[in-house]
Amino acid sequence: MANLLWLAPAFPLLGAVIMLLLGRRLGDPRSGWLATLMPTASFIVIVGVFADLLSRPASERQHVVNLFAWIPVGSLQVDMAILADPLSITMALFVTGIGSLIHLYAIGYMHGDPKFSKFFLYLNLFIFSMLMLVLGENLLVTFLGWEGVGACSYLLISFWHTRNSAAVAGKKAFVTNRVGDFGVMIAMFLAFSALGSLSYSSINEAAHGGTLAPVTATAFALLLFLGACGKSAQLPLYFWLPDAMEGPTPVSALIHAATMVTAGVFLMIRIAPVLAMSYHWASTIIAFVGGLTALCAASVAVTQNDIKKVLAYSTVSQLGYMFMAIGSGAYVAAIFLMITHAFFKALLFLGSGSVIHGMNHEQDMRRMGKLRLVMPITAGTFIIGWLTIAGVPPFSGFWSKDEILLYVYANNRGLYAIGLFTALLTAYYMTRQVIMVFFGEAHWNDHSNEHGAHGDFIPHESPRIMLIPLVVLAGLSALGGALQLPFNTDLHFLGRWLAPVLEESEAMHFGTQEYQNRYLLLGIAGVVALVGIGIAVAVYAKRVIKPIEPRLLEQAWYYDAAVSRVVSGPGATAFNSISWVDTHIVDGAVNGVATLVRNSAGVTRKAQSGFVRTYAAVIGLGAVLLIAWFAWRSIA
Amino acid sequence: MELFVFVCAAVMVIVGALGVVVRGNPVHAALSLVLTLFGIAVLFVAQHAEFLAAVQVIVYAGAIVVLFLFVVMLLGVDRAEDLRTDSLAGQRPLAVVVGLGLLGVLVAAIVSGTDAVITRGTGVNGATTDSPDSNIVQLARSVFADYVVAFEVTSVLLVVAVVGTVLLSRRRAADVRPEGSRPS
Amino acid sequence: MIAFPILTMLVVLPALGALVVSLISHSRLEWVKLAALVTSVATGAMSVWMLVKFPSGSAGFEFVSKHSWISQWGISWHLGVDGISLFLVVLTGVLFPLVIAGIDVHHDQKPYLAWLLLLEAGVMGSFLSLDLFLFFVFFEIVLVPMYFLIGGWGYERRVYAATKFFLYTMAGSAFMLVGIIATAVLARRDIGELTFNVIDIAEKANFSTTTGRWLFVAFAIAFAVKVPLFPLHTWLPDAHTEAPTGGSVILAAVLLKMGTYGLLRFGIYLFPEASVWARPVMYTLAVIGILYGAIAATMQRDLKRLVAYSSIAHLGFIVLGVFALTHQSISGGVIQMVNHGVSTGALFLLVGMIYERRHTRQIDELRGLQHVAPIFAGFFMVVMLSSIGLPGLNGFVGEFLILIGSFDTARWWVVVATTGVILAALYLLWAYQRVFHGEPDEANSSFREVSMREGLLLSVFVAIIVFTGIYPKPILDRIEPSVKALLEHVEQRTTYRQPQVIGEATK
Amino acid sequence: MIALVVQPTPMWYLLLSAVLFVIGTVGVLVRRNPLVMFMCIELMLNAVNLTFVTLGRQLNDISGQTIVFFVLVVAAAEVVVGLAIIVAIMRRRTGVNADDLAELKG
Amino acid sequence: MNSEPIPFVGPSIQWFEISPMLALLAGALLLLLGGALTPQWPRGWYAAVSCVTAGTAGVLSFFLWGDVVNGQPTTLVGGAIAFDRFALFSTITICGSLVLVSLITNDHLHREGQDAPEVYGLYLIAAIGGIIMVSANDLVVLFLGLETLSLSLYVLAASNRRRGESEEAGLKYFILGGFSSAFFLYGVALVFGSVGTTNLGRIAEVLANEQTIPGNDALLLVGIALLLVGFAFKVALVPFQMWTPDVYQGAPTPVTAYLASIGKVAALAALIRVFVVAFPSRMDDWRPAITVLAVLTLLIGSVLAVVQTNVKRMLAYSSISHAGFMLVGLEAASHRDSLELNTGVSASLTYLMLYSIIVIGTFGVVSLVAGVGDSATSLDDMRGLSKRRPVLALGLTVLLLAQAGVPLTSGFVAKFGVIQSAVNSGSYVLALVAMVSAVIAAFLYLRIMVSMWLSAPANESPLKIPIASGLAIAFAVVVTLVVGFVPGRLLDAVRDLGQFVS
Repeated sequence: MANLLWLAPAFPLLGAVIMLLLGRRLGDPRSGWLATLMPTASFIVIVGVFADLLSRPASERQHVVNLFAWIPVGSLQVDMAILADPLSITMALFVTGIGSLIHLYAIGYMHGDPKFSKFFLYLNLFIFSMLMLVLGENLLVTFLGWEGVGACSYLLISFWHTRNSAAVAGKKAFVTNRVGDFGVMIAMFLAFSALGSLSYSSINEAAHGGTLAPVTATAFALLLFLGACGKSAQLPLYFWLPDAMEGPTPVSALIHAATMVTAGVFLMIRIAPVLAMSYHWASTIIAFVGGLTALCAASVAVTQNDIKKVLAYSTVSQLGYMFMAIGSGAYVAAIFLMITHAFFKALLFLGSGSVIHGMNHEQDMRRMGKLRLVMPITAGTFIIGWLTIAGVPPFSGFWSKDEILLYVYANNRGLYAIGLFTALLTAYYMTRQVIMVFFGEAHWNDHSNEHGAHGDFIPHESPRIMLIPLVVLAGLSALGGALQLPFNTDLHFLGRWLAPVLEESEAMHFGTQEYQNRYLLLGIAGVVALVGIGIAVAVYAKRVIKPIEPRLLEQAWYYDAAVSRVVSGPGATAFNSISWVDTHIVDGAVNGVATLVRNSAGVTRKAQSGFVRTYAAVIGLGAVLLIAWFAWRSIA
Repeated sequence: MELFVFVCAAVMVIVGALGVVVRGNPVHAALSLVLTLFGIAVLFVAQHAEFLAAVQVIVYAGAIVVLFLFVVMLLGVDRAEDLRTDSLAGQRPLAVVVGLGLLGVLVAAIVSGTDAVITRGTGVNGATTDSPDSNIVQLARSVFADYVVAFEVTSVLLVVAVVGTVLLSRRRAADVRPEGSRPS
Repeated sequence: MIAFPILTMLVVLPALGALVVSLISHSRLEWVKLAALVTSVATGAMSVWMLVKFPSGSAGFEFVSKHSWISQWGISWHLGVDGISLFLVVLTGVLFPLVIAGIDVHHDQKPYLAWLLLLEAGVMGSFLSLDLFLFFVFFEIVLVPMYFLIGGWGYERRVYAATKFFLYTMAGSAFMLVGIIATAVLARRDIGELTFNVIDIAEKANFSTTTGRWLFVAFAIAFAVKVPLFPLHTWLPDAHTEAPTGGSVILAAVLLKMGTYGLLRFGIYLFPEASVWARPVMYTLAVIGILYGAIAATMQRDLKRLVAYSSIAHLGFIVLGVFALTHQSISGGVIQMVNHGVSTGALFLLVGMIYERRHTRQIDELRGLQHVAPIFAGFFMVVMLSSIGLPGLNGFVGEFLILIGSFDTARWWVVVATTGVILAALYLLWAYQRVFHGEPDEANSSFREVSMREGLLLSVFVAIIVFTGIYPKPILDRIEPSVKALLEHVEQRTTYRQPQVIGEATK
Repeated sequence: MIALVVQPTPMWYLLLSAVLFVIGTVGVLVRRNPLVMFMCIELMLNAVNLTFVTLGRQLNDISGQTIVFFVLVVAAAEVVVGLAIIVAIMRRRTGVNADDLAELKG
Repeated sequence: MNSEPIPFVGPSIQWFEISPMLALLAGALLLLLGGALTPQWPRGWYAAVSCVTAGTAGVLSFFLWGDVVNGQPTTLVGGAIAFDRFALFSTITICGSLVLVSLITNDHLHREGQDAPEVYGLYLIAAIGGIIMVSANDLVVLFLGLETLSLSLYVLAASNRRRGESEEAGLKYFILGGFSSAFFLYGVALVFGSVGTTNLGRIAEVLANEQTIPGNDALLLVGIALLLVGFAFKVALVPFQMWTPDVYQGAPTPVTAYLASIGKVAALAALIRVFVVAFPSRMDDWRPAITVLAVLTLLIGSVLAVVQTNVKRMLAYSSISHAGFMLVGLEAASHRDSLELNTGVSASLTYLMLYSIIVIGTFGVVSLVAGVGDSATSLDDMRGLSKRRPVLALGLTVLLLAQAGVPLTSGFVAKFGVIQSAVNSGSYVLALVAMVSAVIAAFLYLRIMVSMWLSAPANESPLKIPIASGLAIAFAVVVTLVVGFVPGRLLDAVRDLGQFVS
């Protein structure tokens, strides 16, 4: 079965090709259905492979499908090979699974859009790239997917490119990612020059076998982390993600919440052994970057009014959590959160999408409220998602977040504090959002004249096709915690499943003192969540406390502004000056030579006065000089 | 004795030459040229080149200068040219530089080199002074033996002179003649 | 060596075609077109056939044809193809028919086609010749048709651009001519006779260090102008911008490669020691070119100029790879020559189409083209992504090989050069956004979608782009042996050794 | 008296001719009337003639004189041609001098 | 008369060996006498006679060439005339050029309505002068040949009486020419004085057999300098070139062609012969001078050419820089090594030959464009030639590219040879300077091409090509291309031009 793994990426690719060739002919819903079929098919394939792997003993749960030699030159032998092991399969499972759901949802959401089929073309292409990314057997194949998803996200963010903001956001996303890719590429070069290979197996073996010098390992890990920062929107490269919300909501759900943005996390986990090999401060850096990102993003989310912006920042902060976990050696936990996050964040985005859809593309939460009455299912599922992300037991978010906090606690108390506070904020702003959208009183018609819907406009529930995914995802987010329950190691399903890949690198804590008082930590986490919710309720529902929404946070710490100021200010000046140099100095020199020739000619030709006596004089002069030279030779 | 001759002739030559250069009126210039030519002729005689002296006088003084004068008269360009100033800026200084420079190098070369001539000169051809033949006979031998080609070429040269003059002094009518029609 | 002198035909046929074209009377323009098309297609077909026949894995020169030409100077009509020149020849052979078929000029089609064919002959010759003199002849001959193509069918400042191109390149080759002669003359001592045969000189002659370096410099200047290498690049933007579309395509696709090819074939092959010695300079210039070209491109207002500057950046990569002297980097350089030819050629084609429709190349006069011409935009997008170096498209393969290969020999240069990848994304995407995104104003709303012919033309390019990106192995297999041989040649004659990968064992 | 003891050496003649030559050169440079410039050229030729004769005598070589003989012919021919040209021009524009003929320049 | 006169024995004259000159002389006399005694001949007959004569002379020298190649170089008529490959090659060049020039002259004279036997007569006589110069083995003979050539050229330059420029050119050329030949003659005198003979071979012997004492050489070297001045003037080397542009522009276009081809060949060949044959022992003294002159000539020639607006003037300057190239060959020959001497001399002479053919063709086109009155020679008059007469434009393009030294033209072969000889003798700098100047000069050819091809026609009137000129131009173009493609034969022929008689 595992040999058929190649079918998994093949299906979406096929779908993309079909879309490209006769997408228009297929037309509105049909192309959508076809497109939805593809990821579903690959999902089935993956499940098959999953079963196959399960059926094997843990040590042999690894299968490489070598498609063909991709770039073979001398000692560099890069194959187009994909790898089935617990990690990649886990990723592939939820990528395809959620992917299919979102495709389904999109059929409804994108209904009537002139570029309907093109949208699904991009989506399928994305699924393909994402699968290449997670299934890749070597860095280069992963990089192929890595860049592929980047391109797709670019295409999808700027899908409604006639909106200038969308176009700009797309470009921004791509270029920012490129900065990260710089790191990835250098990392690849480093790997090749150190190990002569790019395949994960040899890299990780080298890490285990100690043939990899710690310094190299550190450099390698940090370079990849730079790439991860780009893809997974971590400081300092996070600012593209909020803008990415310009894309259609399904895109935000699929790419900028569930799958693509977690690629960075995945990559770090892929090379976990190397990270383990490298100096300890490398991990610390990663952990702190994650922590800070989580904190900042959460703090910003507190003040946002755009329903999707809030979710975007929360995504950033959740990703920060994951990196915090990685930095603390909690790889399983990171994956755990990644999965649950995929569930609930997709849920939330789709929910918000449903809201937006129902509100005729209104995204400002201040014009919502009371929607639970008109769109009950959306509201219900959204609330589940809210509880999950807020970390309310027994929803999955609680367990995953808690496991991370456990490791972080063991790793570094300061980080733990940050983590807790972030959790508090998370609960707070999510509650705020839920209240503003679904409770309180309705502001649907406040100066709604700005956009089409005039008079007393009633939002409507979305079509069933959009609601089904919501329900499914709600279920998953509610129960996802079951994958890894902390009570005893038998319940660590995920952990055991991933063990073949990760156990050497995992920072084991069973039996340690922190592990002993894990229940205490559990309690704290739960309390913090509830506190956060409580405050929010007090502020936005009961209005007993005045909301604090400082401009600083609304503007996201002015970070984005500062960056663009630098780019358009000194950056542009520098570039301009260089191109000025090109035209005026480098090329100026060239034309200068020409002018020089002309001018010197102009001067010289003055002697060519036309007066025969001048000519005679010059001849005489020349004669004198010649004779003088010869006379001198005769004497010397 | 030869000294005396040399000095007189040299004076004639120099004076005449200067005259050519400084006398504004072409006619006077031509006459001073005659003076120089005579001086040269004298110097020829002083160096046992009697035949050349004769030719010098006849050809140059007799023919060439007369030709000059004839042209001057023909064209009526005997107006004196004003030599106090030179219309071309910097021409005079340039001339001085060239003149002095040339003089300098030539004199230097001659002074330092003449002895070499003596060391080298071991009468390649028949001797001039202590030869049985008279100057003219030796000349004839040389012309028709060693320099017969040159001699023939001079004849061509003269043809050129003639033809050239003919070509240049064609009736100007020929120039305005329309294409194709036959010349007069 | 096979009976049929295919290489000679590759050179002669286009020349004959040019002759025929120029002889057909003005009244029969369609015949003119036909004749041009036939000859170019035939040439292309032959080049492809040669590619098919080319024994993969052969390191030496194939299909060699050698006839004494000017025996007095030891000059012979000596053609041969190896892995390094193979794909450049094929590229030339394939590109010209496409250009002839795909792009029409509006006046004087006859001379235009004649010059174009003559150009093809010249380019073929310079890629094929194994005789220094012969190479120089073709190298120079190319200038004439290109001069007339730019000057005769170009845009506003065409005469300036054409003259600049001609003189600049000629100035470069002035040095090379002296270099070539000196090489032959000095090699005579070792070889015993005066010969311009590249192989003999490379194998038998051993120049003293200083001599070798001087000669190398003489060659390098000429090629640096042709490549073009910073700071000798300024003829390129003008020439590219003012040239007619077909001209720019050819210029970018094949003419520039004559420089990098020359560096490889004559610079490194003839003067290994000198090229090892010159590496730091070459690296630096190449890297400067990469960043500088990219930055300058970012700031261009003229779309065509932008593409031109991007060429400077791309060729910087190639030079870097060529001089990094590792298996991967040189192979990457060679394949990148082809890739750049395809993708930049396609870009110029697209820009030309834009100009055809809108009669402007100013970026700020173009808006929202994707809205009115999505297919056109799609083509542009693919080509652009390949030029950005997206994995899975051809641009990436070359760049990646170059960089990964150079990492050991030119580590920090590579690190800097890699930032060029970011910049590439910057300037191209920015331009794309400004030109294709947004709401089209009325001037642009009438923008015509690609016609059938244009579509076919572009699909060929896209096909090559995608194929090379996904499955470059067949190409690499043919390039590799020659590169290997070249590197062995270098290592035999110098103290330079290729870096050995430590981790080889673990693999 | 001195005249009888001191003999003029060839060098004297050579120097004299050199001076003559230089005078001729300067003349060409300073005179504007083509005829006179031409006379100055004749001066130069004569200077050369003198040199020839002197050197020929010095070398006991008659050919010195022979050459002068040819030079005379050359001079004559030159004069004829030269005067023809001058006449041709003067006919067209009377009293023109060398400086007036400067249409061709640059 | 104190004794018996010694019986006179004249030198033996090898009539057949000097037959080319005799043929030309005969032709000249036929033209002059016939022309003078009979009424105007029908159109083209004068030219025909001149062509036939020149052709005959050329053919004769071809026969002689065979003798020389098989035998040893000798001297004729008492050592006055050299009979070697060098002389014959130049003779052939001169005769060939003469044919071409006569052809283009024919049409020119008919346009001007000035068809006259004297012109052709002077052509032939001047050619005799040229041949004498290139084969003279004696300074005096050389001087007389030079005067013959020059005097004819003075007259020819002034011969178009309709154009004031023509007369001005004539006068300038005449005065400066006389001036410079005075210098030359002085040089002859000093050399004669310091060596005791004017025969090149003997000079070489004398100088070779005695080691030089410092200071002793003064007269000799100054003599050489003065000779160089005279030659430099005739060849138009900077700074003795100043007459060239004016005369080239002023003279009737065919005469300009004559100046640029035969005039240059004669002067430069003579220069090479004199210096290489007579003064090899003083190479170290005159090589630097030659180098400096070459550099100046190359650079100033091409630089000044760039800014001109009159085509004839442009070509004048370009001919100057070409002269520089030829000097590079001489410089290469001035290194003590027979091989280099050979290659250098051969290169220069080959260059001369190929250049003369190219330049005659070029001026042929120019004179056609110049039209009646020989006046339309400005750059603007060339505009749109490609429209008026594409064939002509194409031909001119080929010739210009050849002058620019583009491969597959004879011009490239010529340049290549010269540069090769320079590199052979290790004068890389000079080679580089030459190439650079070639690049600068290329700009001017491009300018002409631009106005021919890329600018709108000044006047649309289609240009008709007369047969004679057409022939000449076609021949020039064909030779340019053929030599460019297969120079082998030529290179075989010129291999040993450096084997002088001595």
